[in-house]
Amino acid sequence: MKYEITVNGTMRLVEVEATREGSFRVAFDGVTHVVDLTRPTPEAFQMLIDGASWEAGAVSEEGGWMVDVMGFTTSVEVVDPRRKALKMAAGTHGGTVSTQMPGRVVRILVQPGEIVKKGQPLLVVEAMKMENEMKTPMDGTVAAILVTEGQTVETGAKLVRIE
Amino acid sequence: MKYEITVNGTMRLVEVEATREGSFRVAFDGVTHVVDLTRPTPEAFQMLIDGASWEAGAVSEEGGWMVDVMGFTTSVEVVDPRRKALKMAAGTHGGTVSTQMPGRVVRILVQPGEIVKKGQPLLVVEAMKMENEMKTPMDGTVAAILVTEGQTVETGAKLVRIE
Amino acid sequence: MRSPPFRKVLVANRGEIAVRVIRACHELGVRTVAVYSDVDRHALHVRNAGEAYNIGPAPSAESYLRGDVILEVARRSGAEAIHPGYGFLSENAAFAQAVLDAGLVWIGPPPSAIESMGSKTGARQRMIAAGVPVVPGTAEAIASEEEALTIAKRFGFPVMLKAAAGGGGKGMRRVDHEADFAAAWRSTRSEAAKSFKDDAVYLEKFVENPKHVEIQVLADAHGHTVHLFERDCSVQRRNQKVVEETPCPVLPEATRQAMAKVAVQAAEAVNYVGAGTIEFLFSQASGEFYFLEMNTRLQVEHPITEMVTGIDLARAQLRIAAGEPLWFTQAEVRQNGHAVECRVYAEDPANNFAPAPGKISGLREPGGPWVRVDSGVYAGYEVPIHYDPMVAKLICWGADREEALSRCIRALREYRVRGIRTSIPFFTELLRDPEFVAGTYSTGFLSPERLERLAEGARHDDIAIIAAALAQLERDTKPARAQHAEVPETAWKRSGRPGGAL
Amino acid sequence: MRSPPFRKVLVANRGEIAVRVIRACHELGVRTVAVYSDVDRHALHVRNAGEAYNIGPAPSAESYLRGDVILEVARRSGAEAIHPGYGFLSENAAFAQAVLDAGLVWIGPPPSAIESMGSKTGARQRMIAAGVPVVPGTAEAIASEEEALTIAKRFGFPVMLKAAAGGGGKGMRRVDHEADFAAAWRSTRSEAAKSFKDDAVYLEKFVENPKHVEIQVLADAHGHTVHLFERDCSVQRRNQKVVEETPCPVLPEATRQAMAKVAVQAAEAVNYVGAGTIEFLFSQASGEFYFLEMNTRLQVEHPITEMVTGIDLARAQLRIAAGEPLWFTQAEVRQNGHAVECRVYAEDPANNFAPAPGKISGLREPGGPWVRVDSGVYAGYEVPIHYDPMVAKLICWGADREEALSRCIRALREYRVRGIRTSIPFFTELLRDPEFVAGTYSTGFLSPERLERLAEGARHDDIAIIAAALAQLERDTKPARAQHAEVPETAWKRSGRPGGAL
Repeated sequence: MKYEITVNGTMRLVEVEATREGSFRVAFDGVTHVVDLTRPTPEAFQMLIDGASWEAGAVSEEGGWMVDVMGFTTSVEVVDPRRKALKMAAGTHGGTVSTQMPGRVVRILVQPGEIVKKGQPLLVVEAMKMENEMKTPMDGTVAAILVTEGQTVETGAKLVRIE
Repeated sequence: MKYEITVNGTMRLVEVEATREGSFRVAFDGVTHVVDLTRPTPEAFQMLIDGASWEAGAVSEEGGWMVDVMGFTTSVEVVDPRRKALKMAAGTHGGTVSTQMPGRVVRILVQPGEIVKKGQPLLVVEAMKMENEMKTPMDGTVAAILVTEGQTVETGAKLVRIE
Repeated sequence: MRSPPFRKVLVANRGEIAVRVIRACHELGVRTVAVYSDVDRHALHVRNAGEAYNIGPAPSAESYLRGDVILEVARRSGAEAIHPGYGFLSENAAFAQAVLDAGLVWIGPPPSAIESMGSKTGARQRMIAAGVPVVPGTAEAIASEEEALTIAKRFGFPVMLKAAAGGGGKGMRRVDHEADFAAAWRSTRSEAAKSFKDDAVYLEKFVENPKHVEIQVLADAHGHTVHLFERDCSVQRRNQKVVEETPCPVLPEATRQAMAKVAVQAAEAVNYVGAGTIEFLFSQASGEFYFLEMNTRLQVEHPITEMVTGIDLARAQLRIAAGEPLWFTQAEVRQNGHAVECRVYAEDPANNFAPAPGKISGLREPGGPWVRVDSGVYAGYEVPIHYDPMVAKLICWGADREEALSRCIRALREYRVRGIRTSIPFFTELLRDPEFVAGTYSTGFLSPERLERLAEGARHDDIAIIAAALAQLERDTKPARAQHAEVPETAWKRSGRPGGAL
Repeated sequence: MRSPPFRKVLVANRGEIAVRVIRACHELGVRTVAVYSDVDRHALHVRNAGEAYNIGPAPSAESYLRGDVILEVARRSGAEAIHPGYGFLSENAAFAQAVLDAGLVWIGPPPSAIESMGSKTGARQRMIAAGVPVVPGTAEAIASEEEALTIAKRFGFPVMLKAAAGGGGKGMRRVDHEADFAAAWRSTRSEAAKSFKDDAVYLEKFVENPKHVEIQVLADAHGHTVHLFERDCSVQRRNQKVVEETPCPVLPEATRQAMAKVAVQAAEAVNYVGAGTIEFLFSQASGEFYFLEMNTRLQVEHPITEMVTGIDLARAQLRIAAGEPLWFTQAEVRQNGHAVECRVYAEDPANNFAPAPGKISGLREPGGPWVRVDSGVYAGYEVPIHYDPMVAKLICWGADREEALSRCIRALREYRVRGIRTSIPFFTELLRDPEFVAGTYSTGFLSPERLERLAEGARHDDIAIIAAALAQLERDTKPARAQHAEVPETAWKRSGRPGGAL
C-alpha cells in the first residue's frame, strides 16, 4: 500500500506491506525498514524497527492519526493517493473552523458577512482557566457563526464557517 | 429485581432497584443500602454506599461475577429466582470438571468407568512451575476424560465428565 | 501503633493534592471525607476517599469555593478537621475562621497569619519590621526627579520605575544607568498619566536574572519553628512553576543558612503554625536575596523537600494540627541527595502550550527506584475543562543531582499519557538543556525561543510516520471495522486549534 | 555528565528484574538489548528495552536458559556486557565463563566465586576455613549411637537427625531432650534404611524459631568490599520469601555489626566482585547466627536495601563491572529509616495460593510518597503460565518501621489488579498481624492456619454482594448487550478449581 503521509508540514510518500503475520516493510525517504509489530493494548503499536524497540500510540482522528512517541504527540495526516482524486473533486474553496479542545465560548470577535484575513482571531474559547483565540487559517468571508457566547463546546465542534 | 446471591458458601436474597440515574437501593440481611454508582472504567463499580466510597471490579464469569474489593477477589454466584425453575429442570445429576486456571495437563489419575469419591484428585495441571490437583466435587463415575497428558489447556477448558 | 491525630478529616480540594492528603490521612489511620463537583463524581480523589459528598456544579465558585456547603458536609459527615490543600479556600482567612467558629480544626496556620501574609504590601511592612530583607523600593510615590535619583543611586542601578496606579507588568520601565534616568523618569510619568490618569511613580531596585528560591518551614503550636531547606523554582512559564529542584544547584552554603534563618524569623513574626513557604528572589550576581511573599499552605512542589529530608509534610500537617509538638529538632533535619519535580500539564507543547483537556485513553506511569508519581488521573479519565491543567507530578530522587536528573529523564521516557497532549516530552528536552544542567538558570530561562526549541526537540517524526502507516494499513486491510468518515474539511479542522501554525 | 560504563548491555532475563536492569542502564546512558521467548513478545521488558530479539519457544530450557543463543544475540547486536538478573543463568558459572570467553563483560562475580558458593557442602567447608560460623553439624554419617550422643551433647539440644541419603525435608527427626535420643536414633536409622535403602544418619544442631537474616555486600574489582546492612526475610511460604524488611526489627546492634563483618569476610574469602548476599540463620533465643548460603547475584529483595541506604544496586553493578572502584566508604553507608517489600504473586490466597495466571483486565498501581512499584506487567497483559508467578514488587519506605508499615498498608489498599487473583489482599492482613507487628516472627510464621486466617480476613463480602447485584442489574436491564450463556454446570466449574472448597 502507498500513502502520502504528512507530519510537521512535510509530506512523504510511504510504502508499507505485510511480509508475514506481524512483520512489515515500511519504505520512505529512500530507506526500507523491517518492522515487527505487536499490539499490547488497543491503542499501542509496539514495534521492533530494524531490531530497535519503539512504541507509539495511535488514536484515530480526522484525516489520519494522533500519534505519540516518547510522550510527544503529533497529528499525522494519511492520504491514500488512489482516493485522492475523489477528495480533490469534493474539496471546497472554504471551510469550517472547529475546535480540537473542549471549552466554553467566552467571546465572539467577528460578525456574519465580515471579511477576515488569515490568522485573524474569530472567537475566544476558555478551557482550564485560560483563554484561547481561534483563528482563521485563510482569507475569506464569515459565512456563519455556529456557536453562541457562553456555550460549552466539545472537541471537534464547528465554530465558524468561512467562504 | 430480586436475586439469590451466593458468596463464600452463604446464599442471600438481595433486592436491588434503580431509584434514579446512577442511584440504587440494595437490600439484604434486613438492611437497605442507598448506593450512588459510577463507572470510571468498564470493569470498575465506584459506589458511594450510604456515603462511604467503595470500589469493586466485576468481571463476568459463568454463573455470576468475579468481584474484587480492596484487592480481594471472590466468585459471586447470582441466580434470578424467576429463571431458577427453568434451570432446575435443565440440571443434571452429573457434571463436567473444568479448570479456571490455564496450564498443562501433566498427569491423569483416573480412568473412564472408574468410581470416584468427592474430593478425589482426577488429574494434575501444571502452571507457573507448580503442580495443582484437580478434584471431583462429588461422588460418581468417570464418564469421559476430555484431555490428554501434555496438553495445554486454557481457563474454562473441560477436563473430566462425571456421572 | 500511634493513635490517629483525628478520627475523620474532610479534604476540601480535588485532583492530585486531594489524593495526596487522603493518602496521608489513611496512613495515619484517619478516615477521610471527599467533596466533589458535578463533573468530579469519577475523579480519583473520590475513588480513593473513605466517603464522598457532592457540593455543587462544575464551576469552582459554585462548588470548591463554597465554604458554607463544605462546612455543612463536615457537620453531616462528622469530620473533626478540614484540610484545604492548595488553591481554592486554602489561603482564605475568613473560611479558616469559619472552620474554627464551627468548632472544627483548621489544618493550616491561624487565620491571623493568613491575613498578615495575604496582602503584599502589608506583608512587606511586617517583614521589614521583622528584619527580613525585601527588594529595596519606595512603595510610595516620589515627589521629584531629584529625590528619585538620590534614591536610585542609594539602591544602585539598575532600578525599576513603576506607575503607582499600574500593575500586571504594565507601566514599568527599567533604568540601567544614571545617564538615562532623567529621560526615563519623564516618560514613565507621562505614560502613567496617559494610561492610568495618575502620574504618580515609585521606584524599586531591579534584581537582575534572579532565581526564585523558597524555604519550607514547619512550626508547631508550641513555639517551635524549623526550616526544611530550600527549593529552586526558577523554571517558570507565564509566572507558573514548571520544574523545581532541591537543593538549589548554585546557592552558597552560607546564603542557604542565612536564607533559612530569615525564613524562620519571618514565620515566627506572624506566629505561624503548620507548613508554610517563604519565597525569595536570589540574585546570582550579587549573592543578595529578598523576601517576595509567604505561601500559608502546602505547596505544589512540597514532595521534593520530602524526598531529601525524609519528612512527610502532609502527615506533619495533620499531627501539628492535632497539637503534637515537633518530633525532631532543626539539627536532625538533613538534606540527603537531590530531588526534581516536573509538573505534568494537560497542554500541547507543540502548539504554544494550549490547554488540552480530554479523555485519557491510555496511561502508563513510570515506576522503579526513587520515582514518585503524585497523580490526579487514571486511564479512562476525562480531564475536565473547568480546573487547573496540572494532571500529575513526577518527582525523582537521586544520590546527587546528576543521578536525579538522569532518573527523571528515564522516567519521563517511560511515561505514557495517551488521548491528550501533555508537557511530558518537553521536560525530557528541558532537563538536558545546557543552561538547566549548569544550574545557573534564572526566572527568565523559559524564553519563547527556548520553549519552541525544546518542544521541537522532542519530535520523533520518523517513528510517528511508521506507526501511522501501520495503523492505516491495519484499518484499510480490516474492512469490517467501523471506519471514521473522512470529511473534506480535514485541514481546516486541524488548523482551527488555537494558535495553529497553518 | 559521567560517561556511560558501557555502550550497550544485553539483559538475559524477563519480568520485573529485566525491567529493573533496563532502567538502571538507561539512567546511566547505556543502550539495552532485551531477549524474549515466543510468548514474551508483548512483555514489559521488551516494551522498555532499546532493542529486542527472539531467543526461542516459551519453555525456559528452550529460551532463557539457552546461553549459546543469548551469546549469539549479544554478538549480533554489538552488546559489550551481559546482565543475568536473578534466576535463569545468573548463578551458572559455565555461562559466566562462556561470556568472558566470548570477550564480553559478565555483570556479576567471577565464575570461580559462583562455583565456590554453588555447592552447599563446598561453600560450608570454605566458610568454616574463613572463620564464618555455620550451623554445627557432622555433615558425614556417624558410626555409632554413642558417638552421635556425644556430639549432640556438645552441640546442645535440640538437634536434628538426618538421613544422609534423604533430602527435601524427608528422613529428618528433631530431638529435644537427651532422654529421647536413643529411640530417635533407632527409628531414624530404620526409616532411612526403608525409605532410601541406606541407614547412614548425620546430625545437625537445630536452630529454634530462626530468623532468616541476610547481609548485602558490594565489592569492586580493586579489593574493596563493603556491606549494606541486613534484610529480614523470615516471612516465607514453601521456602519462598513473601515479605522482607530492613532493618531487622529485633537484631541487636552488636549482632548486626558482627554479622556484617562476617559477611564481608565471606565475600573476601572467595574474591567476590559485584553485588552479593550472605544468608544467615539468626536464633532469637541464643542470639547466635549461622551462615546458610551465598547468593552470587542481585536478589529479588534488593530494593529495600536501596531505599534505606540510598545506593542504587543495579547501577552499582554496572559501574563495578566496568571496573570503577567503589565511590563510597563503609563509614558513609548508613541505614536511614525503614523499608518493606511485598512480593505480588499471581495466585489465589483464598484457594490455598494456587497459581492464577491470566489476563490483567484492569490495573492501577499505588503511588505517592515513598511508594515504589517494580512491576513486570501492565493493564491488558496476559500473565503466561510458563514462568514464576511473581508479577510485581511493592516497596515502601518510612522514617521508622511504623511509618513504613502503615504506608505499605495504604498502598496495598490502593493497588488494583483485575482479571487475575493476587496475593495483595493477604498482605494487608499480614502487615497487621500482631506477631508480624511485634517483629519477632520466625521462618515458621506462615503456618497453614495463619495463612488461612489472613486470607479470610481480607474478605469484603457485603461490598462484593452489592457490586454483583448492581452488575447483574445492569446486564439484565440492558438486554441489547451480548450476554454470556449460563450453563447448568456452573457450580461444577467453580469447584473444579484446584483445592476448591466445595
